[in-house]
Amino acid sequence: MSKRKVPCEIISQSKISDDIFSMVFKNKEMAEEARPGQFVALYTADPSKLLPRPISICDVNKQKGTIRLVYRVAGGGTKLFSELKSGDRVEVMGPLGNGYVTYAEEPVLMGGGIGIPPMLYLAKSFYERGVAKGNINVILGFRDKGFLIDDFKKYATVHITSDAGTIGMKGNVIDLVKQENITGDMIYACGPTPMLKGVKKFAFLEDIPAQISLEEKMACGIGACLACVCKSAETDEHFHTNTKRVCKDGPVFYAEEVEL
Amino acid sequence: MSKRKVPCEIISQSKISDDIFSMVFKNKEMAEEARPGQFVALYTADPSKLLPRPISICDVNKQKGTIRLVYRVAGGGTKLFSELKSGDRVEVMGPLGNGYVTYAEEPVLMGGGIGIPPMLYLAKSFYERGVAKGNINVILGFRDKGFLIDDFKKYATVHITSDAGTIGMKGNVIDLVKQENITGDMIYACGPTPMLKGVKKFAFLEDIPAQISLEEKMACGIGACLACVCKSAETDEHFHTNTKRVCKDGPVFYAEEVEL
Amino acid sequence: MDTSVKICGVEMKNPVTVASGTFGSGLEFSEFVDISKLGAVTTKGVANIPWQGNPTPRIAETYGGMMNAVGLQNPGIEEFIKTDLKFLKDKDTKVIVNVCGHSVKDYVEVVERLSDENVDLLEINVSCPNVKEGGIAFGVDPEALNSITKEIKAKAKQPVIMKLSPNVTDITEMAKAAVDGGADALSLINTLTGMKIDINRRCFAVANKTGGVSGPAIKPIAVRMVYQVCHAVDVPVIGMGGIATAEDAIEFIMAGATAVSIGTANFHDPYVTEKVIKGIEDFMGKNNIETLDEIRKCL
Amino acid sequence: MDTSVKICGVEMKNPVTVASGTFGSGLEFSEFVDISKLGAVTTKGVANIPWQGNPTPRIAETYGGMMNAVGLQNPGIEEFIKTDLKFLKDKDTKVIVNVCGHSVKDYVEVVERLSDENVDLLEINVSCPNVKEGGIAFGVDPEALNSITKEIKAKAKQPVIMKLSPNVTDITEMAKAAVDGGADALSLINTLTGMKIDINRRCFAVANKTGGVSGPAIKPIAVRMVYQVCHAVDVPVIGMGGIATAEDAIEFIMAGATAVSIGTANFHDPYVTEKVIKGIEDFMGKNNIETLDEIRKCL
Ligand SMILES: Cc1cc2nc3c(=O)[nH]c(=O)nc-3n(C[C@H](O)[C@H](O)[C@H](O)COP(=O)(O)OP(=O)(O)OC[C@H]3O[C@@H](n4cnc5c(N)ncnc54)[C@H](O)[C@@H]3O)c2cc1C
Ligand SMILES: Cc1cc2nc3c(=O)[nH]c(=O)nc-3n(C[C@H](O)[C@H](O)[C@H](O)COP(=O)(O)OP(=O)(O)OC[C@H]3O[C@@H](n4cnc5c(N)ncnc54)[C@H](O)[C@@H]3O)c2cc1C
Ligand SMILES: Cc1cc2nc3c(=O)[nH]c(=O)nc-3n(C[C@H](O)[C@H](O)[C@H](O)COP(=O)(O)O)c2cc1C
Ligand SMILES: Cc1cc2nc3c(=O)[nH]c(=O)nc-3n(C[C@H](O)[C@H](O)[C@H](O)COP(=O)(O)O)c2cc1C
Ligand code: FES
Ligand code: FES
Repeated sequence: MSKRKVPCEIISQSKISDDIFSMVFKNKEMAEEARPGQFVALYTADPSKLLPRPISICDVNKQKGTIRLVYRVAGGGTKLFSELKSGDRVEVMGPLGNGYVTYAEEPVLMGGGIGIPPMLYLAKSFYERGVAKGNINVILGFRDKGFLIDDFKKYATVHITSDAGTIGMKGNVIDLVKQENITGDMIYACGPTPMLKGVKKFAFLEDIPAQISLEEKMACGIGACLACVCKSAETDEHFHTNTKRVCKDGPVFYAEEVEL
Repeated sequence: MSKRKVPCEIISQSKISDDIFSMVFKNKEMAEEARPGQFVALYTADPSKLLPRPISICDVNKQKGTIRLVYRVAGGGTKLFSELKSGDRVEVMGPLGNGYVTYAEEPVLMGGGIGIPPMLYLAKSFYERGVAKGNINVILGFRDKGFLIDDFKKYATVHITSDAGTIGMKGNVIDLVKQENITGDMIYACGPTPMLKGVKKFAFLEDIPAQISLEEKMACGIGACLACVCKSAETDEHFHTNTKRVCKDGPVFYAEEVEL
Repeated sequence: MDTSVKICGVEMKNPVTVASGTFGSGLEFSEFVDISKLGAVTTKGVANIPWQGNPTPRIAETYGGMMNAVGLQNPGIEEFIKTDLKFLKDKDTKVIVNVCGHSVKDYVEVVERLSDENVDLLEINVSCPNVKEGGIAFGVDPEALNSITKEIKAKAKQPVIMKLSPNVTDITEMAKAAVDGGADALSLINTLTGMKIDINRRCFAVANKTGGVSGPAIKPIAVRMVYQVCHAVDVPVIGMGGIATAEDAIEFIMAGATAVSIGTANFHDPYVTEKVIKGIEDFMGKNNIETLDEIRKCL
Repeated sequence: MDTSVKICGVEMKNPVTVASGTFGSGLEFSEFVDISKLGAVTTKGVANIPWQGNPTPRIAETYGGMMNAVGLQNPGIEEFIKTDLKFLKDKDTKVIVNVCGHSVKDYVEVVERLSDENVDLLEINVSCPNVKEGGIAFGVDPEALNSITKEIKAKAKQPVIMKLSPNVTDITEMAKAAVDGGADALSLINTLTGMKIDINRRCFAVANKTGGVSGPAIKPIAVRMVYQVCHAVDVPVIGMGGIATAEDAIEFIMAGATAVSIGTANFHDPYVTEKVIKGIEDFMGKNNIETLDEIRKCL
């Protein structure tokens, strides 16, 4: 597989919640290759903003050759993306990073906040492989308002929590997993660091393997600049340091591989 | 009159010759105020390019409240302007500078290259004031291909030269004026510095007053930064130096006011 | 909410002034903004006698900024008092006069001449290009800076702000030298020396060969130096270098600046000063900040 | 047309290399560009032993550029030889190894270890942040620079390029110190020290507080320094700082550079090196330039 960075046509763009947008762009090769947990790097059209914005792949339609992203307007770059309309073009590099390892038969997916989108393609991939909906548990943790919930219901058993209790159970994803006694043979998680810390601890105590997806500021996005490292539990065999590159070695790691 | 910088809607954009574009934008107040010889400052949408691009007013439609610009793609900024389409917006500040003093009854207008566009609004203003077409002589000097010629023919007697001889007389505007024995009570000129030097000398020898329009790199466009000065023949009464600001004291000067 | 700040006893109604040389004395920009809304107006550099400035082109655009070699063209102090200070007299804003010179004597002459004028603060530009005596040394040699500061302080009736050049290895050394010399406040940064070549014409983009780089492109360097200086000396600092938004201004204040100047951004948007003032108020409102002291030097 | 250039007897097929630390050793970028098309690959900095680097965030975007405080994370020279040099061995390009250290001894160890390896040139990074012995002094103190250059030259088998820091008052003084110490060539500029504050979180944007600013925003400063150095000393110079287009590269060559490095631009466009090489050829073709000597230092 050779990498690419190319202008891609935007097929659709819509606002799905406060500050949260869903964008679909077309690129046959990327769609073909994309695996759950991977991400793409988007470039703005503003020449004063040089660095790529990493965004997880939320969904893929291999037939149509399209990729869906769901992202929060967090700053100037995502603001610009949200203003693009269908027919416009956006520069995309990808797919990047390693995705989730998906051999589980009873997966437990946990997404928090803007860590929720990548869980969708993951849930779908289990479902399409034939895992029963009842065996795919998805726990979504929102701040207050929900999004993507109906999309998840197509593939999985969905459980909802929110910080404010405005939707689903009041509390966080771990609270819910405990309360509802949800279990499985692999945990998959993406969300803010405090949540991932909770997941790591829970997985350790319950003795369930967990794969978690990390975030870090990136410059190259492909493993060359060492901007985006996280602390690894063991010494990296090449770098001889306790670091791993989120963009290249991750963004998905086994929970025990990394320190949070 | 208070100044303004506002986004203006583009009414039309078209390519009228190699690398030369004609753009019409709408702004009632600017159109109302604009006088021949004045210019506007255009800002690109590219945040890495901060400075305004000064472009002369080529024509004005006071009824419709529109201003026409004709410009050459000279670099990155004008390239971006040329890509704008009707309906798009462009930030414009203006009108700026002092225009031509237009009391002449037998004006001789000389435009060279991309100095031609401002002559159009000037010719029109004489024509609309009632000066006979036969008394408005316009000499246009092109490199090779002509543009705007038909526009000028509506208001004036048009004479054409080109460096290559591909259109009109081979030679420059002064060659033509001499050969055709064109005379008048005021010369109005805009074009490259070598041409303006020729005009100044010719005007001096023929003892005809001349108003010439100068170009200089600008930062503020409104007289505050002293980027755009030209050498003045006499000491400026405020600056106590031999300089005048092209953006504020010009761009039009009497030939004897400035050194070229 | 109170946006006012104090520099050497002079109260500015808000922390926003303009960077010398980018705003004239406000006359031209007063067609766009109400200059009485500014915390202060900082005038273009003025010398004891008129200066011709450099040949053109004097400016060039650079990526995210610009380069200038205006060369401090100015009408001299007498005309400046007659015209510029007269224009500012009835404006409800403070007046900071930026002073330049070829020699210590030149600076002192201007400073003395301003003793009885309506001037609140003096800003001494010691990073002039083309200076004769002492040369650029004033701005990059701590000893020269220390001694010129002393000489100016000995004559100045108004508080003295020394404006520092960023073209130095250690900005804190310069800051200390100025403060040891008696500087009441510091302002920084002036422009970074740069060059641009027109590869098609094979010539320098500005006639002076080199010019000073300013604008958003240099902001991180300015923030770093303001932070370093504010943590090294104990006088008020006016921060500048690439400020174009209220967020930028607040970044300088958090780095330790008491007030901020807006320069190059005026060329991109003549309304920018008012927008920044408004934006600072909005930020304070949204974050329940009563006075800027609460966030100054907060990290 | 001949785009080749010579640095200390080493012929590069074209003047384009990459800036240390932005390209790894080429492995990752080889999925985008054919690295055999580069005049040379300049590797990331390598020390005698593995370095952990700085905590994250290590980078932040700035207007028209970026700031980094990676802290020279590297696997140490042994692993570097095993992996990076092995990868480069069969590539049809020259290899410039960037060397960093905490002390003179560290540098010398690396340089000696590389004696018999497939390395064409050594580039010595003397502007490391967080250096123990000598500190940042290597990069900003002419005497320290002179003496470390001598010590490295005494042991180096390959020609030595000293890489200069731009955070100095007088870059020519540094250049002369390095050349007096025996430097065979110079490269510049390294990053300008900057700072960015996240005003909403009230924290520094990079964990290290300060970082090095790079990218198009700093180009005018880099061009100025390259011009000054090329007119002050008589060794080949590799110019860098914000190069993103062929026009930028040619600007550095006209300023006097023999070769150029592309850094930050790789992050914006992983294909940029090939585009610049192609663009230089186009420019030479259009302007009937036979060799780059014709335009080098042409003004
Ligand atoms: C592997 C990965 C996957 C991600 N997936 C998603 C997703 O699916 N949906 C979503 O909304 N967000 C996602 N993010 C976060 C997203 O990258 C940032 O919100 C985005 O880069 C912000 O850009 P901005 O220009 O709007 O903000 P600004 O703050 O203006 O950005 C300035 C710079 O900081 C970087 N940056 C800012 N925030 C982050 C962050 N949280 N992580 C990494 N870099 C950051 C930007 O890329 C840019 O270089 C992901 C991040 C990573 C690392
Ligand atoms: C009073 C005045 C009126 C003008 N009227 C016209 C006109 O009607 N039609 C037309 O085609 N051109 C006109 N010009 C020239 C026009 O301003 C430049 O061609 C344009 O600014 C180039 O911008 P760019 O971004 O394409 O080029 P770049 O070279 O990329 O511009 C870089 C910087 O240099 C400045 N610059 C470049 N060339 C010139 C120039 N010749 N004069 C002033 N600044 C320049 C730009 O404004 C910008 O700040 C006029 C110039 C002046 C001063
Ligand atoms: C066109 C121009 C003229 C300037 N003239 C002066 C001056 O007369 N005196 C001075 O101390 N600084 C002068 N400066 C420097 C600015 O005051 C300011 O220090 C610098 O531009 C950085 O701020 P900015 O990035 O906001 O422009 C000038 C800057 C520009 C761009
Ligand atoms: C992420 C990053 C890492 C860098 N690492 C090194 C390094 O290891 N050694 C070094 O000498 N310079 C290093 N530099 C500096 C670059 O080599 C170069 O001098 C500087 O970035 C200016 O060039 P640019 O503007 O093209 O990036 C690094 C720069 C960046 C952006
Ligand atoms: S972003 Fe460059 S190594 Fe990950
Ligand atoms: S451009 Fe500022 S004075 Fe003319």
